Amino acid sequence: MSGIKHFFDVFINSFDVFVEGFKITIYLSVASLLIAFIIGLFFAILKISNVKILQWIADAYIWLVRGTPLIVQIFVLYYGLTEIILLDKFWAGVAGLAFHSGAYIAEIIRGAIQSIDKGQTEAGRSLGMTSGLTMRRIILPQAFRRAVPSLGNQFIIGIKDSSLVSFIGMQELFGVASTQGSNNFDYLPFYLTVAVYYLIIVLVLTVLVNMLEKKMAQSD
Amino acid sequence: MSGIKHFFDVFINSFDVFVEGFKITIYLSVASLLIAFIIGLFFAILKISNVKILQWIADAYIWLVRGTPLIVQIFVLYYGLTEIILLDKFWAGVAGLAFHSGAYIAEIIRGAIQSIDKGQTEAGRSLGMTSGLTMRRIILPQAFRRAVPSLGNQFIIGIKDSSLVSFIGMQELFGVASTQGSNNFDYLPFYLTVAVYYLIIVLVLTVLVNMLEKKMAQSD
Amino acid sequence: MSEGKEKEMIKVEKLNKSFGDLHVLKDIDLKVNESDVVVLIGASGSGKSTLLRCLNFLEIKNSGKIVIEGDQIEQETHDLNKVRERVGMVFQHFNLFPHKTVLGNIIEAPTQVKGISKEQAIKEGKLLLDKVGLGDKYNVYPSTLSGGQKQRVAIARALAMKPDVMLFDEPTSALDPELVGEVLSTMKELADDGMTMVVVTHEMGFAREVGDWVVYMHDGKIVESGIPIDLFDNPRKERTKEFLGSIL
Amino acid sequence: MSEGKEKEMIKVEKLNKSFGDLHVLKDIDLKVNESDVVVLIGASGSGKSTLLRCLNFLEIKNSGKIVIEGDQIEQETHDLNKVRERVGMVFQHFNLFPHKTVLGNIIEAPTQVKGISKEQAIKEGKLLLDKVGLGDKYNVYPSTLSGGQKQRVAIARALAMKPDVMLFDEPTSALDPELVGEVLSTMKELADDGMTMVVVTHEMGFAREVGDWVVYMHDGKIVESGIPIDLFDNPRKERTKEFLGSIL
Amino acid sequence: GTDSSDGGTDNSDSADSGSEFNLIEDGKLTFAASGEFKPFSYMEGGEMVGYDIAVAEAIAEKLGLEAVQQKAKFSGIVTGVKQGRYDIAVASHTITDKRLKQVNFSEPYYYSGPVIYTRPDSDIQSADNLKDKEISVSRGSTYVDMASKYTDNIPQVDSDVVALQSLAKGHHDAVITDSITGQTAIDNGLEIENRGQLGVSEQAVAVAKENEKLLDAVNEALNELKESGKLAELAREWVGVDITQKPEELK
Ligand SMILES: Nc1ncnc2c1ncn2[C@@H]1O[C@H](COP(=O)(O)OP(=O)(O)OP(=O)(O)O)[C@@H](O)[C@H]1O
Ligand SMILES: Nc1ncnc2c1ncn2[C@@H]1O[C@H](COP(=O)(O)OP(=O)(O)OP(=O)(O)O)[C@@H](O)[C@H]1O
Ligand SMILES: [Mg+2]
Ligand SMILES: [Mg+2]
Repeated sequence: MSGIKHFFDVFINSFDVFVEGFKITIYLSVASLLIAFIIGLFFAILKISNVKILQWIADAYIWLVRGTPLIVQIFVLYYGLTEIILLDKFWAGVAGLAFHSGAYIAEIIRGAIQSIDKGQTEAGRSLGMTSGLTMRRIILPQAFRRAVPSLGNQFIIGIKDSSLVSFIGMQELFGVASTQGSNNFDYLPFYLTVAVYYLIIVLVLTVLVNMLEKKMAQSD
Repeated sequence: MSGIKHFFDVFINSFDVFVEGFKITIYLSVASLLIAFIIGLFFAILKISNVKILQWIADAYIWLVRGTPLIVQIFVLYYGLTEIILLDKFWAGVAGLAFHSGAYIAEIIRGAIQSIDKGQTEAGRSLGMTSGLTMRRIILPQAFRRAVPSLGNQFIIGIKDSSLVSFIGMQELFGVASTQGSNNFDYLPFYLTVAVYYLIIVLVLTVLVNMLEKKMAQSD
Repeated sequence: MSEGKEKEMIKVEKLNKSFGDLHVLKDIDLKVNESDVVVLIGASGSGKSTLLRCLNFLEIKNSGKIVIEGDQIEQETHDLNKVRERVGMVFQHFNLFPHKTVLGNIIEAPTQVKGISKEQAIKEGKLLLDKVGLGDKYNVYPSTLSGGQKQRVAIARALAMKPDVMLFDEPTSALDPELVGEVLSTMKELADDGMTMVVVTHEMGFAREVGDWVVYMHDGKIVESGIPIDLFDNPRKERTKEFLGSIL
Repeated sequence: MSEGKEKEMIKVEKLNKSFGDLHVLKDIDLKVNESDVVVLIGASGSGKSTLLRCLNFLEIKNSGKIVIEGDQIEQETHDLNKVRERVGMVFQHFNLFPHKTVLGNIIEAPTQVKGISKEQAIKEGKLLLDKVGLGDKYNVYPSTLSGGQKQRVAIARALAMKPDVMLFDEPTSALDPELVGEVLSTMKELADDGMTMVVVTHEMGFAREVGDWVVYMHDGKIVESGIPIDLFDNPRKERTKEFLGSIL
Repeated sequence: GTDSSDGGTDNSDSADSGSEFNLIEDGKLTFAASGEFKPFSYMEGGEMVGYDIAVAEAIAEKLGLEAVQQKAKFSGIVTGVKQGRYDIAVASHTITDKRLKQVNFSEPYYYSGPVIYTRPDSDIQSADNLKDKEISVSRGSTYVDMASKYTDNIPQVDSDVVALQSLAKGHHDAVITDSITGQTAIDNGLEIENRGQLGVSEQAVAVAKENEKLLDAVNEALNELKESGKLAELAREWVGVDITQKPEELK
């Protein structure tokens, strides 16, 4: 019982610091997912291109990401990129998360593109549209609609994954929980508190994705 | 160039310590995935049961796991479980990983069970088999075959996820890389080395899953 | 459904069944004597399958009586699994177990439900496969069989439980036309051996030749029934005439 | 394909096309004059669609000549996208863009490819929709249309690019029978307006009434061609007779 | 190195304070600390505070630079200094030979010592009982080497407080960490006990090897802070006692 009261005390008293962490989690997630989306789109298009070498590049990238843990990717980028460019930890974190999610998003988009009926491409081409224009105006808009549920799911995963950036020192939600736990020599209530914040974010995003799905279903 | 030579030196010289970490990664993964499989099967059956309250329990569990980052789950279980049962860090890690993968495996198994034609259940029941016997002898064997690709994928994710247990002090592959990097004040080559180990594990598992899939396809 | 002192295998009285608001079976009365072959006909949606499934308790009736070999079966008082052992069923889509060989399909229920030894079940199973003309196929998986072969295995599988009655729900309508014959002749042999059968089918030739009694259903009710020659050649009801006109 | 000094819209000479080892079009020769309606008939797999798709460069020929309005079109020397603007195509499965309204489908290519202003494209698009009898449907999404309506929108969409030739690949075979008429009559109007058309169809009534020239293909070759009345009523080749016998 | 500035810009460079140190950002002293080592560094309102931080800020002030703090995992800080990610580390680093191969250290800015902590009910009474026990320590700390004298079973975590917290929750047999951090944990209610000090340690500021000018400047600043009594004042403010005096054993 006292444990529960203690948890509520912690939850309420730590509101201000967690709001700071919450903001950083959101910045991290939004920035990394936007970049991941562009990376994913790029590699999806490489994969469906008919150029073998481009397909190999995309395959290699996806294989690397799927074959190694995110935490390794983040650390390699954080320590490894210093040879090329010294990213601060926010952008190193964004780069690591985007690099990671990008591969999964590439697979989602590729799947969605390939699920669009070939007749759509043929209709576009037969009207004199170039293959690029057909892709951009006809195929991709349909593919994105179809990909909304999977993309939404991947975005939720991306937000949760951003917690690992705390290990390169970011004070996002999980980082705040860790330092608060350390300050107070008492981790459990802070980790429970941060779990509640994540649950809320995921819940809100789930509802948004469902709404988007419904809205898009209307025109189909 | 010297960077590459340095990496190879590290890779070769650190072989012995990484083999120790490799073993622990395998023990962790196998133990947690076996338990996760049982948890997943259990909650999958709760979800397809016709008992509302059991379905709610399963939904709540899956919602909790999908709504919070794995690292939060590991820390909460690590600190929180001590109130109930004192697990050493290996078993605390196994518990955290199994708790996490269990929810995803539950969804995979539920999906596979529901994809089996209703006629199979009816055939079993019409022969006088009880619903439990029909589930065990007729539905589950077919569902598992169908779930092999997704389960394989989830197992690969599970192995990569085991890297997070290093944060509660396990010297598995990633923990070894961190410690070595810190001892030698030189992280990058150790993180690259550990990436290679993970790539090998994932590659081997991918091949095994593909072989299993092919073997199972023969009788269908 | 010839009257007399023959043993009543199935007796149905005032059977009603609804799915939600949809009243699918309405006051059905039916008797099936031992060794009779009763053929159910009727348009799609008239409730034939539902009636069959109620007889096998795959669907649970809302009201009315179902008496199997003298026992009035109620969900509350009977172990329905035990009852189902006595009533075999053959489905339109075969529903063979794809992960088991032909013999595996056949011995599954005898060994698992009746507790018969595996050797014994295999021995009996092989005899049954011989009987349906598939003695050489015992070790293959269902996916390698033709539709007609699958359905004959399904019949053997049901027979392996030594049921007293066999229910057939459109056993030939998922088959290519050239494969219908082999299944119907297996069913005819079964009838000749004295098996009690209730058959939903659109094969009027079979109904005429093998059926002892034909029941015409429409909209959840039994409109008319009689021996094949009467019902087919001299239907009394206008609806029956119409239906026969549409399918013959 | 009446001879004379009329303008040659399409001339095909010794056209060959293979998919891997499969030789699908074999030395095809074909001429289509301005305002002609050429009907392609033949069994499934005979290469009708492939020929049509070669004319629109959705498939690239292996050898032979394709001359469109006097230009010999080669992948190396021509921008095929530009050529496709002049050759409209209507598909069996409509292939409307589901994420755009009816009007959005129609103005897509004129605005994006030809760079016509949106206002202008909308004005012309609405006129075309009136012409195919769907003037009131401009603002709905394709999913709300019947098959016949979809195909008429597809025709309007192709016409919006002001092509010189229209190709139709079985435009009515995905339609419920009662919807075929509305599409055929739209096509007939188009022919009456003087549009040059190549039509793959099994609608012999249309071929007879609207066709100027009928081409019968078999196994990648043109077996026989002629004006409809000759080809249908007095086929010279045995194969043509057989084919006509099987479909009429 | 300082030879990077060419003649043409020499004047303007030296006018800009701190440019001779080749800093990451001109005019700013970027320093790293872990933020999870109360009372030396910990988070308060999104910023690190504590004795380490106060010392770093005092040094920066002496050098006429603006202090910029960087929170980092303890185990990565020395590497970060080496790689040029931070100008200096004021993160309670104990001077060790191993670390001296990677970076230079200033004069110590405080003195402390590693202590064995256990749960109150533990039968470990001193270092003599540590053999083959499970001893958790912070990854990359000097305590790793210390613990390895007694056992191979050394779970390494990312902060001393994680180790202490785990200990209190029932994990591990013992934790080796700094006496002041351990005492602070006890003051904060952690149920653990001190079972003996394992020695004395000197904590100093880490500076990259190439940056000798910066090292000299830091030493000069520390000396001034010591002589003016400012350092002792900071220690009393954050730690409660003066830990800036060299203990007897080391003299
Ligand atoms: N499980 C169910 N839930 C709801 N309605 C059902 C269910 N099963 C059958 N029905 C409905 O009950 C009615 C009778 O169905 P039934 O399958 O018994 O007809 P049938 O005579 O076998 O037709 P068919 O020749 O098409 O097999 C139909 O309207 C059907 O839609
Ligand atoms: N993209 C392709 N790749 C390989 N083979 C193809 C391809 N397109 C068509 N074919 C083959 O070429 C042959 C001719 O096909 P085509 O579609 O032109 O026939 P068709 O006369 O239009 O038949 P249908 O009346 O069925 O539409 C067929 O054997 C077909 O399988
Ligand atoms: Mg039925
Ligand atoms: Mg075709």
